[in-house]
Amino acid sequence: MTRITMREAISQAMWEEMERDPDVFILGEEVGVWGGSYAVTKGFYDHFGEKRVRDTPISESTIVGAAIGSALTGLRPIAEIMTINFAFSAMDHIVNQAAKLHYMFGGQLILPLVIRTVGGGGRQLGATHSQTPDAIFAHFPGLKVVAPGTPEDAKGLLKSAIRSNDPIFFIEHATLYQTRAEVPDGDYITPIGKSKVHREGRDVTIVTYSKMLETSSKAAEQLSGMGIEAEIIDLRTLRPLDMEPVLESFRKTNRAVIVEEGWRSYGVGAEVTARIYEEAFDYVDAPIQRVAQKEVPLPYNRTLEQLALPQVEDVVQAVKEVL
Amino acid sequence: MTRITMREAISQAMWEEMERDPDVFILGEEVGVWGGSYAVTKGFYDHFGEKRVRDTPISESTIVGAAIGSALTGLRPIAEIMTINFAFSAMDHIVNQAAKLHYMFGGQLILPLVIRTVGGGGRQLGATHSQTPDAIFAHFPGLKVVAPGTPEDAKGLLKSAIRSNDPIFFIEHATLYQTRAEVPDGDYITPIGKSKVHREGRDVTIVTYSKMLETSSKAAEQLSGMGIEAEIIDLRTLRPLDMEPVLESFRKTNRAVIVEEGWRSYGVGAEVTARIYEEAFDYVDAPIQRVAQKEVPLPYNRTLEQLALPQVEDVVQAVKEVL
Amino acid sequence: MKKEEYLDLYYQMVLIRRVEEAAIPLYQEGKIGGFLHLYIGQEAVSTGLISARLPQDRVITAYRDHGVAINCGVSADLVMAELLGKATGISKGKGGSMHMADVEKNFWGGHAIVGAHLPIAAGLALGDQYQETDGVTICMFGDGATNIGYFHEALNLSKVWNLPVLWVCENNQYGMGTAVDRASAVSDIRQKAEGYCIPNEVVDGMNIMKVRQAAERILAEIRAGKGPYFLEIETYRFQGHSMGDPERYRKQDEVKQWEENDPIGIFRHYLTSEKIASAAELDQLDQKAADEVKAAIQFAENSPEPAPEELFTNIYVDN
Amino acid sequence: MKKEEYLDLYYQMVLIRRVEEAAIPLYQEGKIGGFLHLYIGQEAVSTGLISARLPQDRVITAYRDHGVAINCGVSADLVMAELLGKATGISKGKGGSMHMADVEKNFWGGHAIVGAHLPIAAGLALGDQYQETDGVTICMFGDGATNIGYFHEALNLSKVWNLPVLWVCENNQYGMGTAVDRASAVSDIRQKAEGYCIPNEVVDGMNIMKVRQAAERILAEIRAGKGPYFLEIETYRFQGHSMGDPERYRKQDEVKQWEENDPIGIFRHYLTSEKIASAAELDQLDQKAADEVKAAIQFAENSPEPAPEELFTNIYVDN
Ligand SMILES: Cc1ncc(C[n+]2csc(CCOP(=O)(O)OP(=O)(O)O)c2C)c(N)n1
Ligand SMILES: Cc1ncc(C[n+]2csc(CCOP(=O)(O)OP(=O)(O)O)c2C)c(N)n1
Ligand SMILES: [Mg+2]
Ligand SMILES: [Mg+2]
Repeated sequence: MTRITMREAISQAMWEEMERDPDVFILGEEVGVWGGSYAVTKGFYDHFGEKRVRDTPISESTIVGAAIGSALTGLRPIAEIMTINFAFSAMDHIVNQAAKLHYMFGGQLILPLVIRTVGGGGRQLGATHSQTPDAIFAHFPGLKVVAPGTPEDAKGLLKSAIRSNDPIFFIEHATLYQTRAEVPDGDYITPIGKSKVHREGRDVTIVTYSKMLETSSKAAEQLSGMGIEAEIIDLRTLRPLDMEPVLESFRKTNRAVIVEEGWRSYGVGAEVTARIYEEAFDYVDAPIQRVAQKEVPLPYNRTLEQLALPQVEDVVQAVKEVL
Repeated sequence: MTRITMREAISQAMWEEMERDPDVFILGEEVGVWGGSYAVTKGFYDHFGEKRVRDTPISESTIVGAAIGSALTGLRPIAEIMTINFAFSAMDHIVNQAAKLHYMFGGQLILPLVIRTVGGGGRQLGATHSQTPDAIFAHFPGLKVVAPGTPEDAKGLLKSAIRSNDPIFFIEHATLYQTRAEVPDGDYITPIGKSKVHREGRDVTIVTYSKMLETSSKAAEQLSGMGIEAEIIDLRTLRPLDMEPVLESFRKTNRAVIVEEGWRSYGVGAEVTARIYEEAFDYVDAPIQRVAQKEVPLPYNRTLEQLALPQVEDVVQAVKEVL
Repeated sequence: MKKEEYLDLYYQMVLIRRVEEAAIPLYQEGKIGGFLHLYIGQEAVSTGLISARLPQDRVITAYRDHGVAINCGVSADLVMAELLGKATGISKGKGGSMHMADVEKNFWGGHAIVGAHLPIAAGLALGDQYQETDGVTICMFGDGATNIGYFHEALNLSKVWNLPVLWVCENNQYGMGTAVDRASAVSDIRQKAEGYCIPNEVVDGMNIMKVRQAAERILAEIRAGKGPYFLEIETYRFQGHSMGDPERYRKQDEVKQWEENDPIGIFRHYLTSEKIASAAELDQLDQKAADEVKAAIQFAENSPEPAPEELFTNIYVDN
Repeated sequence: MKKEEYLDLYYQMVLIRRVEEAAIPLYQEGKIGGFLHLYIGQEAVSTGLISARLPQDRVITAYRDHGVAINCGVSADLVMAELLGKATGISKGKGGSMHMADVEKNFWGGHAIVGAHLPIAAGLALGDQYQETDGVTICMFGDGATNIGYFHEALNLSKVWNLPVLWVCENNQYGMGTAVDRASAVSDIRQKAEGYCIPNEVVDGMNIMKVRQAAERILAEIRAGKGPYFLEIETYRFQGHSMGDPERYRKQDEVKQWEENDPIGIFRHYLTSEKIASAAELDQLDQKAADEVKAAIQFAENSPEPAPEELFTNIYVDN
């Protein structure tokens, strides 16, 4: 095991897969000469050359569209959409093309395609640049949506995604890039579509993913100090959504809090909540709580922004309410 | 009261508002000379002229963008996006611009804007042309999302929308245009953001909207024959979501089925389900059921398509399960 | 060109025409559902173009795709079965009229979101460039499609990356009911290519030989590494935009005038007047096409519906 | 132009420069958050342009908007307060650096999604056309923005509808780290306008008088009903794309060369050599600008944070 940052983990995943398979290449804005606007592809351009690390015009639809087309020819593109906020500018190609071509042509078209992007608020970027709209991408069958919360998972899941033959929407979080943790040495992959117990506990089940895994973990530490042991389930993949570890935990704790960074209404928490009730109704001891972003376009001012974003205390509070 | 179709109701709403206010105008593909691809604006071009009924190029982003801009100058544009499937091609302008400009500039920018569009499956149009992704638009604070299920509501809600100073995403349903029902005579408006009891009943609460109101009503008739009286709540607006009538009904029936045409995961039913549990936990007598579309890109073949779409029998079945 | 080649071109055009004429009553009977966009009047375009391609050249088009499918080598049987939504259809009944593809024939669909396939076409061409094949991607789209942003982004990228792609605008004068100059800043669509420094020309799409010759020449240039090329092809659709078009936007006179320039009639005249084929030979081909279509309908009607389990296949490759 | 006008132009440019220079340490201290895109080097562009507008002319731009705001008449106080996220900021602290607007001053923002404001600008111009005012919309954007589909759709619509809009591309040679010709099929951005039959020209953006004169002439033409116009303005940003740009994509030599063409220096030289103003007069203005910025920082620092309730205001107009 080696301790590395999330940024390094993601970078390593791509580097290793590009070394392994000459059909893997990267395209996107500022991925080359600049080294990635979040420095994730730093050094790639010099090492792999401009054929495999392709700076594109500011043309989100065509970044995804060209990735789709080249994937159809058997290549394995990694398309970077600089932030998830710009994915709306490629929405049709993501949800109407990538998600549907395989099915619509009776299985003939195969798209081994990864769309990497980064979401999240908390950096005072204002309403258009701070979103966590993960749920809306997860609404579309045909797409797989992955959102890792740890360096280990980020690396393993991204490697899985690159090797997968399905279109995968891979969401990173801007404020996690510096997060450091142990990562297995050597080549490993983490299966897509599997939730995971991140922390064991007996009193309450916290279901979360991505950045909120960190927030929830901090809350769990605080709670532990109060004698409350929270079990944390990291969804890791939003579609297909693996409820098994969630249900298993819930059947034990009978109480759950769902924590997401995005807006509450029509968000991830709604789906997880509904499924727990559907699949473990007899185990419910208290109303399941959701912790989520306040339903406003995220403001620039730091205090207001932090008020809108889910905080450790919100998680602690919600846990107390379900107990 | 007069019996008219949904198409006529929507058409009348626009016609009357255009007569009433010279600042109201329509722009979109084929709204003019053609008369609307669903014939909703038939006769408008001849009557109001090309200044107020504006055919546009195939440029979805710019249809919405230009509507936003003209709204900022004080006009009241009704932008038609031919179908909701093409709204993905205007996604940024809908969720990143229309939904945010008012907030982001501290309330300075005002957007009296209606985006009319039409969704729904069941016409064998294939995966890219048959979607009901209403929930994803409802995820964004700053936008209001309206989806009427009856001619009366369609007319009253559209008139409200045109008079409103907020950006409104107004979703019609392609297979409802021929639906005929009584509509009040003369000018009336129906408030946005209010759910409504569509049918009274004591045994179970069915929560639904748009096309599924029709499906649910048929189910209720069947159930009535079996001695089961379903109360149907029509959401009518997805954001802001008015839970009051839902909760009131639920506190009486203690059982609920949520019926939507779109995909189940991260859909409307998830949100409504989560809220009922959150706000009426003590009244729950049985697990709330969701009826929704099978999670596949909708196929062309009629039999497969119908298998994927929620049917009357699915609603009946779900109601039986909650009883 | 050898005589058989001429006859083959003629046959393809007639076959497309007959397939679509047969589709009309099937649509009216409700055996074909959804939208049905006919190519009648435009057959010379795709027949001419695609006949000039090499097997490694990819073809991609919009929803007006029956003819293109047939030109790419998809049999009338499989086209008809897809129209009827049968399991034997080229897209297993899942795609329908607008979504036919045959990867083995290097035909990449049939795309129903206007202009959205242009970025995909750029990607196909990138695939060939990356893999150092000498394949060219032929991407067809309508005049209306040149107004959407996808067009702009794809053309720009193709030039910046010098991609081997032939952009083909089928200017049939209308996007649905909107005449070109009511929707486009320039009426000569090829002028748009100037904004990307992409070489371009316009060709008469009612004359298959002209299309064919232009395509041969241009494909060779692209294959030689000269980068993207833009071809505007002037044509006309004799039928409405799709079934049930009220056609309020054009005069019957105009339609008649264009119909007198029927691409099949023009080619037939060319073949006979140039003594390449006799009227009798062509009549025989007409008959053969009629028979093939009859057989195709029978094949389609007798084919099974997709099994209900098919609803859940092909969502993902990896499970 | 009267002397005061010249001096005013000079003052505006210097004020913008000083405001942004003052913002750098405030950013480094963490008092300004988010992204901060400086306009340093480009001041002649918006100062020249906007000084030529009439009050009924609307202005809209991208995220590099501090200078534009000031040219539109927003005070340094309100710009600085917005940068610091204060309740007194021009957008009440909700917008930040990228999202400033002042509707009273006919300044419509500050837009951070590249190119997305171009369709909105078309709509602003449509509003004026519809209401039969003689206002013109001035829409500014970068070279990089000309590659996104929004650009294409907006330009096309503006020509089809003959909208009163002046499209202004500030070609500062890079979109983030990507040089124009690595992202755009044409290096002369103005050539793109040819694809829409929109009259166009290029002007030197380091020379405010040239910008000003071109803008005056063109605005009058548009106002007279001649429809959209495309102006490419050659300029350069002296700072990185935003704070923290590693600037691996350009050589320091190149930056230096451009810096020698400082638009403020050039204008200063012009004013003194043409004897329009003395060095002492200009020094006085420099001092005045420095004072105004100092006061603005004080105003901003002393201003209150938005009240917590502000989080929930301005989501909707009607409740
Ligand atoms: C993005 C998008 N907008 C609108 C439509 C609806 N639509 C289908 S075909 C069409 C007209 C296209 O015209 P053109 O590109 O000229 O092709 P033609 O039908 O003439 O072959 C329109 C508006 C669509 N399918 N996709
Ligand atoms: C749709 C979209 N894609 C990407 C970005 C990220 N981004 C912000 S500025 C920028 C470069 C824009 O360059 P240009 O238009 O030349 O303007 P300049 O910064 O040079 O003034 C990019 C890629 C964005 N904000 N929006
Ligand atoms: Mg056309
Ligand atoms: Mg630039």
